[in-house]
Amino acid sequence: MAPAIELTGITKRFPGVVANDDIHLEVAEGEIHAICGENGAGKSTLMKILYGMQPPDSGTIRIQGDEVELHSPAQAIELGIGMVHQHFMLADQLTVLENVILGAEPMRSLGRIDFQAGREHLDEVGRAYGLDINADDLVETLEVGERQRVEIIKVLYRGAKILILDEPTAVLVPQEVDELFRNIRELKASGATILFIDHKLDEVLEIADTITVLRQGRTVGTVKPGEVTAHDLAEMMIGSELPVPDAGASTVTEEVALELSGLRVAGEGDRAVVDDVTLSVHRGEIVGIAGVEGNGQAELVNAIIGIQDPDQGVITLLGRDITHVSVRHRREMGLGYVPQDRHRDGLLLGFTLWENAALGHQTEKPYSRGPWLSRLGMRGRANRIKEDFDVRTPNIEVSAHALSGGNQQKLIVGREMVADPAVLIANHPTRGIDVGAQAAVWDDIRDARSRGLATLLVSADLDELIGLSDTIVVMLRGRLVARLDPNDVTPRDLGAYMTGAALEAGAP
Amino acid sequence: MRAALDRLPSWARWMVYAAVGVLVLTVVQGFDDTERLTAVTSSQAMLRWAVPIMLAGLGGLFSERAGVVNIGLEGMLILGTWFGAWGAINYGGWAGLVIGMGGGAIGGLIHAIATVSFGVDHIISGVAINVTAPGVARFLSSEILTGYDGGSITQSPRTPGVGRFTFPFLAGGDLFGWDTPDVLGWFARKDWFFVSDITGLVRGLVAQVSLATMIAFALVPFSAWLMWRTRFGLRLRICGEHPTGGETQGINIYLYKYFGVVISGALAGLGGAFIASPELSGIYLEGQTNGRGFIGLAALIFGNWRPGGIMAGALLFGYPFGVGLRDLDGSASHALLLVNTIALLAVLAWALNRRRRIDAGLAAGLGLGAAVWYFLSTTVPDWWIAILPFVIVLVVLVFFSQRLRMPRADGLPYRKGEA
Amino acid sequence: GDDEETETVAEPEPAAAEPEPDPEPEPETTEAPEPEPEPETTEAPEAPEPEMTDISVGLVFDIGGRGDQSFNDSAAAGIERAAAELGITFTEASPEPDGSNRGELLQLAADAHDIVIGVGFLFEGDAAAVGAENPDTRFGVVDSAMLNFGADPVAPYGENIAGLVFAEHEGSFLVGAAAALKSQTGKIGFIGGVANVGGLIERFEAGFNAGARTVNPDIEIIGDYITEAPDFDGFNAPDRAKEIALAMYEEGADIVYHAAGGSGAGLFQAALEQSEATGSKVWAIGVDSDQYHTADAGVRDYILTSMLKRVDVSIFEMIKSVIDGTMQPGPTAYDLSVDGVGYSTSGGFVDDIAGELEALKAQIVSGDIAVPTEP
Amino acid sequence: MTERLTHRLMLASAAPIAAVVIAVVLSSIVLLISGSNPLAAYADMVQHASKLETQVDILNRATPLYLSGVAAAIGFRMNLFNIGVEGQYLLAFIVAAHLGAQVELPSVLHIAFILVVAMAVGGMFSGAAGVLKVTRGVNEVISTIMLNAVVISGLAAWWIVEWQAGGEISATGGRVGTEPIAESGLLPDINSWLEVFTREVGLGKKLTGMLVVALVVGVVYHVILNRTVFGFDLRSSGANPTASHVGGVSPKRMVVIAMTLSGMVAGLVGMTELMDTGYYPSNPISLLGFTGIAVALLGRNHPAGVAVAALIFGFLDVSSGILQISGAASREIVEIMKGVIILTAVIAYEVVRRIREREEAAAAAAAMAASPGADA
Ligand SMILES: Nc1ncnc2c1ncn2[C@@H]1O[C@H](COP(=O)(O)OP(=O)(O)OP(=O)(O)O)[C@@H](O)[C@H]1O
Ligand SMILES: Nc1ncnc2c1ncn2[C@@H]1O[C@H](COP(=O)(O)OP(=O)(O)OP(=O)(O)O)[C@@H](O)[C@H]1O
Ligand SMILES: [Mg+2]
Ligand SMILES: [Mg+2]
Repeated sequence: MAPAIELTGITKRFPGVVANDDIHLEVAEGEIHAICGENGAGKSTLMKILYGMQPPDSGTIRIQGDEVELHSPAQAIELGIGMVHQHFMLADQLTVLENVILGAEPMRSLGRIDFQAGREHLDEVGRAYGLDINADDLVETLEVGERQRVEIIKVLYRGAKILILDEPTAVLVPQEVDELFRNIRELKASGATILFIDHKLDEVLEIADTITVLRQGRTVGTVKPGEVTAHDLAEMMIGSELPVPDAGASTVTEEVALELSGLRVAGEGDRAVVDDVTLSVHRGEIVGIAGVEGNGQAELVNAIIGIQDPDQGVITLLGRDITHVSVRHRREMGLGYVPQDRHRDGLLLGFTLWENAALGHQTEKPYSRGPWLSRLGMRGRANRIKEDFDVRTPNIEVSAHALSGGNQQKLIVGREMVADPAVLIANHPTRGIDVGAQAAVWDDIRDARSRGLATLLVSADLDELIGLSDTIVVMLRGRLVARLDPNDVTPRDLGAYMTGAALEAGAP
Repeated sequence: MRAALDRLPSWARWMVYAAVGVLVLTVVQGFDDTERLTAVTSSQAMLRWAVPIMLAGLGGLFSERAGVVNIGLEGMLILGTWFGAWGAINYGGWAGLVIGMGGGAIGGLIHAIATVSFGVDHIISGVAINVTAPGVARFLSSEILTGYDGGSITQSPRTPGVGRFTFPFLAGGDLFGWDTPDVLGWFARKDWFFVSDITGLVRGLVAQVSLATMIAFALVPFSAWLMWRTRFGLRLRICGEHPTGGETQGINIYLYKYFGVVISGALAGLGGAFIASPELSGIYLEGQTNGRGFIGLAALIFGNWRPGGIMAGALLFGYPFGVGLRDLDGSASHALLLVNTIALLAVLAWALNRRRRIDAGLAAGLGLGAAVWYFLSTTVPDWWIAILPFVIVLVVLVFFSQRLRMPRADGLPYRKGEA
Repeated sequence: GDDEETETVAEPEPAAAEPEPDPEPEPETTEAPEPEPEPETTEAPEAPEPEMTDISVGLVFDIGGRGDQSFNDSAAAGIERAAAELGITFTEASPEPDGSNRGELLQLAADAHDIVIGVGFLFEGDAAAVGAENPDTRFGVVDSAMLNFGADPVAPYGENIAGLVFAEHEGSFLVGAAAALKSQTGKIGFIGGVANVGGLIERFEAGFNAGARTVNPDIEIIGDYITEAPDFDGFNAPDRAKEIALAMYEEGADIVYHAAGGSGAGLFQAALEQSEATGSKVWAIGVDSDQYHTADAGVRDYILTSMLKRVDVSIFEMIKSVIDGTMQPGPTAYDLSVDGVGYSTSGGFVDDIAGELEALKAQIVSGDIAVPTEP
Repeated sequence: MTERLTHRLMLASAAPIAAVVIAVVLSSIVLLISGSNPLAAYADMVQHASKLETQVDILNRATPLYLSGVAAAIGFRMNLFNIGVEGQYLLAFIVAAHLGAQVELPSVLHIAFILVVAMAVGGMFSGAAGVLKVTRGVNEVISTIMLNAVVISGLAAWWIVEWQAGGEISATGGRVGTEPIAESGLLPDINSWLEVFTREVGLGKKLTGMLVVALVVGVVYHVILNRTVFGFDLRSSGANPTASHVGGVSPKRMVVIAMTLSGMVAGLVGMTELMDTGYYPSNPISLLGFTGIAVALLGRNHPAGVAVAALIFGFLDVSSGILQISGAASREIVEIMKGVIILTAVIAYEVVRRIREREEAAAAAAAMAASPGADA
């Protein structure tokens, strides 16, 4: 029998990068085929090519043995290929049903959509695969896990036989991952072929029938999970050992740098999204906050950095009440911030690197003197950040969007670190960046910690949390529900706390 | 009462609100000894003046629902007036409307090419169209209209219009040659408090209505139907909400954006043709759009990117426009001050009910101002009526802007394959 | 305190006649900027006969330009007549829509022509300035006295600058009288284009009202303006004129007079629609040109008469006076006595009252009736 | 390095040059279709513009357009669309004219007083739209459109009647408008400055002193924007309000400030006319606000770019006169050229921007590849 998918000699260049370089890939009918590779290895690009979103520069695609040329996702869908993207592709202001049927609308006369038929079919699909979702909810009201389900239903709705899942576990907690894996196995049982992208190796080993590893756009090899260890895979991926976050010896001091007491932040309709949070971070300490996304971490961070007003409670920075102090003032007092979404919160993409290097510190020396900017100072600092934090760029005159994500992140971390803050809020500091950059960021945080930096680390990467933190607190529905010692907690335990399972079970 | 209202379908709820509004108008006009506020002719004038604004707003709707901000509506309206007049003069009233749409659609197409294909900033492209359209219209006039008897570089000969229609029974229109009874007219002539007023107003909406007006108003539910019931509408909306999401589901986003923007131009063009039709001007005259494209944009935002809202916004502009022009002795304009006061009192009640202190304060202040002015004067200056529609919309937006939601991806650049 | 001005306008001589021939900046020829030396001889050719002269005229319309079917078209008619009868050549221009380059156009026209005429009082300031710079060119400005009221005593802006002013109130008086005489309902209307433009449009209203009241003291007159300065849309808004006119007709007015430029088309349309809708005929009165002829054929039958403002005559006469060497600096008034204003009889709708109108006209000319200029 | 510089310069100038070339080609086609000789028309335009007196006209025309363009540009830099420059300058114009006529001051103070009043009025009126935006969420496009109407059909119409009492009113000769400002309040022309470099300016043309003010505004705009912390705040907040907010810049504050500054510059637009005539007429030069938006866009909100755009518009406007007088072409061609230039310019800018972005990305990636391995 012909393989479900056969890619030969796929090459794809972007300005300055070869994202895919002569890639060969064979996926057998009915298998779960995992694709691993570090950030920027070209996984998504390859999948987009297979899905018709981007034309390859060269190479051929065979589906069920037939050579095809894909110019649009519509063609791929026609061939029974469905893709769940790395980022949610859902319109918030539309209903689940509208999102799902889009592009495959059941029709009545006069171009009308047969919503009833769509709803029935959606429910049917949901029941068949155990994906429970209300068709008429607005997507904006859904939680992350539910959105993920909608994405999968979208694909199944069109009867896709070949499913591409691009890092579906990135935003899920372990329990949700289990749920997802159950779904995937069911899909496989019903005859679907699944391409599964992930770089969490234990997950890959758990679910995959076959694993293909990409590195810098090239296929490194194809292996069976039984034949390799996570260690082997890691080596294949990056050519050396996978770095692990490790805090090293404790440097925690007695001196409190950041203190929150009784903090409450109201969300829509006066509901508390951050509820009575009391927490202190000492100099030299890294406090990790674990939690499923949407449990108030974002609002907590916003309140600390000053872009959202708490309606109760006090925030103290280095002994001074900053609850109602402006963002700028807080920053001048020594509050550093690495945002989770660097494009939205961290950078001015169209601006030069040296302008970006000053963002958030433009009132401080050497970036400015009084009301005047100092271009010399800005450029000097930017060059220093470039050197010290290994930002790979031809020069500091290019605009920020020319950099890869990892380098952008290094720039941001560097910018915050050179300002020598007393407290750093690191919000998912390594999200979506490659291993090299990840290791560099970890090193930077550790170094600063040893110099007395107090860090509040919010992360979805549980290994990162456990590896870096001196203390971990778990946030659930706006409250801090547990305080754990990273030395004796596993990601799985942590997941249980995050979902509330551990609390219900009456665990410690 | 509140619960009862909430149980009604939204169209019925709006009917109730409208009836309450008419009741207020009826009561208030008594104080100023005028009948203009609820005259049949007032509602007819309101319709006439609302149509181009509404069409421009609907045009904006199609464009912005497809994610393209259309500040070029004014220019498309101008093209519509020229082509509409030219078409009507040469081929008759109906052709005028169609050709006017075509003229506007050309403007839309240019906007689409610039914004969708070339990724030009939407505002910039729109402004460019606004700058270019008058020049093109003038050039065409100098090349073509000057050759017509009665035409010139700035104006055309008189344009023919399309027919009118009177609804049978409601307003006594013909039904297959049978002269039906004029039910609303009968009530309206009775001089019964409120009943006659509301029937009069409603009769104005159904008697001697231009077919073009009827088409324009039919476009409101049609747009809503198209937008929320059809495949075309769903695909159009995804362009404004999450185009890359649509792309991944096999939708040709560029194509639908083009559709949206070209339809937008066509609707604005229809609005322009309407202005040049005998319903309003009866000729093409340079400068006659008078900024209605921008007002349409205001109606679009006011209407929260929904057809019904746009219609409400257009009527809210159209009513004071029409009544103000017809108000020869200024009595109605003066009475409108009291209407404004009452409306602000209603806002005050709403704000107090919701415990919105700032809104309440604002409403009280503005209401008090209007009341003081009303009671200390007997007439209002002409300029006040000229700006009243704008003031009303501004005030409404001051209170209700926060509840507006524009399409998520409206105005954002989109390029295929960059997901 | 406009009374004195009114007089200034009505009598062609007074202030204008006495001023001493003083401050003429002697052609102390600077250097470059004059392109062709304009020989004095060209301007005062001895032959007043309609021979081919080589006089050229630059006619600068106001915004909108030729083709408004009233004011500007009347000016165009004048220049064409001058071309036909006096053999002059001419070019035309009109300013940017924002009105920014009137002065430049006058200057350009002065560079190329012997006579420059600005159509509209908005040219007043620029014509005074450009006129002073081009003493060898003759300037005429329609609707402005071209008197420097800032000077003491009041004097023309220059020997080479003429103002062509009209007694619109007198013409309006006659159409007002016609309206009152013809009205069946005892109610008539007036629509002004833009209020507060220095009282210009108000003069039409004043004359119209006075004329109507003179023949029928009980007449009811509804007056309204479309916009107020600085919103000049009122001259360009047939839709609004139509709405106002319809309201007036519905109020019972059966004759409506407009002084609203391009917006007048809306009035005619309203007259047509109202007549057709109600079956009883209502009338419109045109302005400036004989709109029976300039307006669309379809509405012709509703134009009772038009207040004629003979811009064409004034322009023709002005050019002729230059050729004759008799040009008067300062204002030349075109009033009833010289048929500078009047009413049209096209269509024959006012033939039955021609006698009364002519009698009124005679009284105005003789001074028995003084027509006010302010409503 | 020089090679890179020339390359950058070429890229930077490619767009405007392409725009002008395309506009000329398209206009030529239109002219040919309408039976005129494009070469003759262009020759007339260029020849006319080469005269000193015409150049004065162009500068006089460009000055208010430049101010209006800068006013719009300040908004654009903050992603704000101040469509209300039109209303703001007319309001500032009438108020400054009125108050300026009420005071007697030594010349320098008098002029300063008038300019300050104009800026204050424009700034407050525009700032109000900013306040409505940040406190009530009213879209500034809508609010400024509404406020335009309020000014033009409302306040100005009201005040011109109230305030013209001091001036003479007559349709046939007297002044129409506000009471004239005393000589001491009028900015003298700067012909003598020009004449240092050229010859005497003839035909009574006066180069407006507001040109100096406009230049100062341009320089201040550039310096504030590019050389001060505040300018950095403004630009960053416009480019990415959330990142900028996180970086300590309050977006709401910036909106109000930017709208106010925009309005202050807008307030100066009408001063070119006021400083020349000394009063607010019933027909002030209008539409400058709307044209300013186009000028800002063509000039890419850059102080020098806006100046070039204003000069292009000034040149085209002034050309409309000579085309009519010489009869070489209909003046509508000028309007068409304006539109085409803007459309082609924005498209060309976009194309160039993409090319530049791609080149930068390629360079950055090359730097990545050049450095030793991606793995740390
Ligand atoms: N549209 C694009 N334009 C330019 N470069 C691109 C584009 N898409 C991807 N790239 C580049 O191609 C390379 C491969 O990217 P790709 O997204 O395929 O990586 P990936 O393996 O999916 O990484 P991740 O784990 O971060 O999702 C990266 O260097 C990326 O910057
Ligand atoms: N000629 C131009 N046309 C359009 N945009 C320009 C032009 N020159 C610069 N810009 C843009 O305007 C912004 C500000 O430019 P500016 O020239 O003020 O900065 P700069 O080059 O850093 O300053 P300086 O020239 O003083 O060193 C930049 O984003 C730039 O891309
Ligand atoms: Mg990826
Ligand atoms: Mg009125």
